[in-house]
Amino acid sequence: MKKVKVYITLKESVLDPQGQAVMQSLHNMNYPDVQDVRIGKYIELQMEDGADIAQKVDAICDRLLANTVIENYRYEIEEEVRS
Amino acid sequence: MKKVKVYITLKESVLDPQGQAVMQSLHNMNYPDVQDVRIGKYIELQMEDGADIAQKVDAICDRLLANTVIENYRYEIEEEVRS
Amino acid sequence: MKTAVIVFPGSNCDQDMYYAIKDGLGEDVDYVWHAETSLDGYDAIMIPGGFSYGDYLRCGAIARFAGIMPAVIKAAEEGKPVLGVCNGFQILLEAGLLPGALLKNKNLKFICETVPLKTENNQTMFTSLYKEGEIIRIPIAHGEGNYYCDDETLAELKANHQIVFTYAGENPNGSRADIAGITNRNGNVLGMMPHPERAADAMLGNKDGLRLFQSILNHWRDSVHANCIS
Amino acid sequence: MPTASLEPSAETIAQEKIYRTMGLTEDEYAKVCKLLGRKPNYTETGLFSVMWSEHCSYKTSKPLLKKFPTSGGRVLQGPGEGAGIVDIGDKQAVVFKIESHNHPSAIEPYQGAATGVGGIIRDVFSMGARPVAILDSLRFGQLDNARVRYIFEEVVSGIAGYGNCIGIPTVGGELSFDPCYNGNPLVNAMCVGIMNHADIQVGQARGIGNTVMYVGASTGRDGINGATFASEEISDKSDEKRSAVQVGDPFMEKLLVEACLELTKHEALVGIQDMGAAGLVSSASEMAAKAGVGIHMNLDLIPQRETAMTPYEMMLSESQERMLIVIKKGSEEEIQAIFSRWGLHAVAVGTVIEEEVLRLEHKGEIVAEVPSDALASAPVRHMPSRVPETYTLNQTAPAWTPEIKNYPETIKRLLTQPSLAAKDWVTRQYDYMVQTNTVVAPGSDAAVVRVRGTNKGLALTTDCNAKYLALDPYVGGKIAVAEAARNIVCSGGIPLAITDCLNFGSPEKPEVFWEMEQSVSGMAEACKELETPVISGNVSLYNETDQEAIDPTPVVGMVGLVEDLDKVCTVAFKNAGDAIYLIGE
Ligand SMILES: Nc1ncnc2c1ncn2[C@@H]1O[C@H](COP(=O)(O)OP(=O)(O)O)[C@@H](O)[C@H]1O
Repeated sequence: MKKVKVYITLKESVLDPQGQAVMQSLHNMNYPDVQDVRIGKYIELQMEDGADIAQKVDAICDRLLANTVIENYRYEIEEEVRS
Repeated sequence: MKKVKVYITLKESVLDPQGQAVMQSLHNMNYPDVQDVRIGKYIELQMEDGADIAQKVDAICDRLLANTVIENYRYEIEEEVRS
Repeated sequence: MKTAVIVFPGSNCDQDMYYAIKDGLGEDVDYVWHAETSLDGYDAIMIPGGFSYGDYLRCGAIARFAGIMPAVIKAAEEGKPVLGVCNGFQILLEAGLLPGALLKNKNLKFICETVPLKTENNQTMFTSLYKEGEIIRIPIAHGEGNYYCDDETLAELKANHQIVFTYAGENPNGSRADIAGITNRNGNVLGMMPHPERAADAMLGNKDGLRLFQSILNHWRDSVHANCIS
Repeated sequence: MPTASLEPSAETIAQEKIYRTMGLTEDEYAKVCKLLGRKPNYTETGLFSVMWSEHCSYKTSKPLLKKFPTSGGRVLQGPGEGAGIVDIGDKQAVVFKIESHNHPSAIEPYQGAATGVGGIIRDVFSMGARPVAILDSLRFGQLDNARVRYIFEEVVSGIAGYGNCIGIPTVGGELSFDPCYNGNPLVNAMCVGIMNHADIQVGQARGIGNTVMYVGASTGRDGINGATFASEEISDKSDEKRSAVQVGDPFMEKLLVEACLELTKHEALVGIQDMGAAGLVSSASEMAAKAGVGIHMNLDLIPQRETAMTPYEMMLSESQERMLIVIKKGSEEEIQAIFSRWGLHAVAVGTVIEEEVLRLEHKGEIVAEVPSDALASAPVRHMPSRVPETYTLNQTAPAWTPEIKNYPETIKRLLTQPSLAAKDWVTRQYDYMVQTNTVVAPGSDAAVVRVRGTNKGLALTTDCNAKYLALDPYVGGKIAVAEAARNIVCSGGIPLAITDCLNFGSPEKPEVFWEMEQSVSGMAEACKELETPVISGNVSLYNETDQEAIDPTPVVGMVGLVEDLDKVCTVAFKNAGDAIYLIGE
């Protein structure tokens, strides 16, 4: 079993209204040192292992998890540690 | 300048309807090897450096970024590489 | 004219669309379940609003993989009118039938209100009964209606007159170039955030949206007529 | 027995008085022992403690609720089922109920409010009705407090998030602000549905041998707080990593609505009930008790979201979007087919039995067995009441007339009060138009929704001015009902009936209990006078911050019938030159 960590971020050219709102709140809360905020998604998948896992994850991200018109993704595949 | 990467995840045992819907859809799309999906947030902050930066990030996460009633967070502070 | 209203799990404006066509327009209409695979026999395809699959992950992202979608794409390629409203617009974008994407409203809140729209292009099968530049009032109800596309796409949309409706008052959601609705290049696929089906009944005090459906009907009648003659 | 062994034995529960930490008093525990003829084990103690809680049993408010008129010419179903039902002619009926989610909203405002909406919707469609409208009644503290602002914003988003997604218009409600709600917001939600008389369902488990099925979301440890003596797997993890907050899934509920409405047309359906506050215990025991039968349930078959759940946890879980149904034996596959079309599972988990007991089986053993009606017969508590000093003082205080020097200035100042100001900031977030039946949108006296296919409509309102009740709960109670009736009448409707949500402080305080008595008496009198019986309702007690009770806030939800939609009225002045009349005193 593998744990796949997928990070989805908005492309740089795309405005991030949520990030802007968070930054504004942080300034109001007296954290002027925060100069930029970008909000994305963090998705964890538990997947059965296999030779073609990376290929599968790529396809899953391209087809479903990210909208590549506005988003980029990257991922890490880790050995699952059962707790 | 530092880049702070914040990962926000739902606490264990909190229902994740989004993750469930995505998993169902991956099964329908013929990815039966995906056994669990949990959806969280990934937030990038650009912050001015300072001695107390970790403390500030903790406070920002606790007060604004995470809803600690149902979410956990962790973060990494990295040197910002200007591109 | 026979119309299909596609029903996805989580669609919730499917009935509104159905009644706008059945009662407002007085035409034949069926609900078509997302798992069906054919739309043969239908003259117009409606993808209604709502929260398909809860709008989880991204609006419209999961619906795009439904069994019916290849048939929707086929209908679009055949030149049949395909209308996506609100969530339906989001699905058409995710499916690649229309360019661009929708982001969260700039105020990050859901907005439900009736807004003025400007008819930018009345030379389409959806808008022929509106006047060029006419201001109509149509309800919006969405949390992610902030239309985004890159500069190149915007230039193309403009050059091809694909921008059909724009917000005429204050831009409610931050959409690029005040865009409220666009068509594909061929002009037979329209995606729009505002809900014309909510403005098609005198009892509710607004019939501005009905002419959109009437335009589709007129277009269909003309094309049937043309086919008969040829 | 890896899990159950960690639970205290029946003997230990008795000796160490563990039942007290679980919420049973000495008297109540003694009564449980008497009903069972033995000491209850851990699971059984849990079943009683939750079913005999104020929330499920109304043990302190029951004597008061008897004062309400509950029947009348048009009432088809009074209090007691998921929601009340009133005839609206043409073999159709309106179904409605209001419910509070105050305490969950104080802890996690978005999910608390969202799951409150989800719960009240289930109460309505479990009767066989299609939900057509949601209303809310909201009270918050002062907006200059950051926590209050956060709670306010999140509660509104939570209601919007759930109602908009499921596609039921939120057409009205009320909103006010007062320091007495600073630590204890009130979040009441009302749902209204329309149905045909022929489709009326009841939550009963009739027919020995019939099958009990579980439908909807799987069961997690939602709402199970504190030590549950669960398996070690859980106990060795720090609390910080876990949360028992219930999260709503409006998408799941949308599917449930559609599937259950299809089900209510099926002749194999015997009974249906939502798994409300006490989840499986309350639905199973109530369905059995009402039909005078028993239920044997195999807990191994309950769909579970988490591993190693104990019987106690499964029975008490507050996971959302679940229903329990009873169907004719042999029709399981047909029923499963209805649900699977909507992507849902229907799982046979038990059988209706003759013996009047709720019998729970887990891993081959009977882990609990209690008489079906025992859980529903909490001992009634008669609380002492005392007239508050402030009331007596108020009664003798000289009448006071405000002196206004500058009218425009005073009006402007009044209009900037959040409680009086326009509520668009809130209503704009609610989809009040979906279903395209909203004839009168938020912003008028009552909302009006059309009954599709007729020229009739329903006028809907929620009202309560707690300030009047704080001064005189009896008169204030009458005013709340009368205000609702005026809102209905001004919109063109005939008042039909009400639902009520009694929000009060701790009934253990004699002064608070007195307020409850007085309010209910006043409301009951107004209901009799206006011929608007009470057909459903909800009680929320212990609404306090730092021991300080909220103002008495018994919210009235009223439904009226508009017989001719062409005669609907709205508040706005229509034409210049029209005459203005003042009617009444
Ligand atoms: N929390 C709310 N949710 C939905 N509608 C609301 C809410 N609060 C107020 N409204 C709507 O706003 C309108 C005015 O409300 P309010 O100022 O309380 O007037 P009223 O004195 O008639 O109760 C009503 O139509 C009401 O339905």
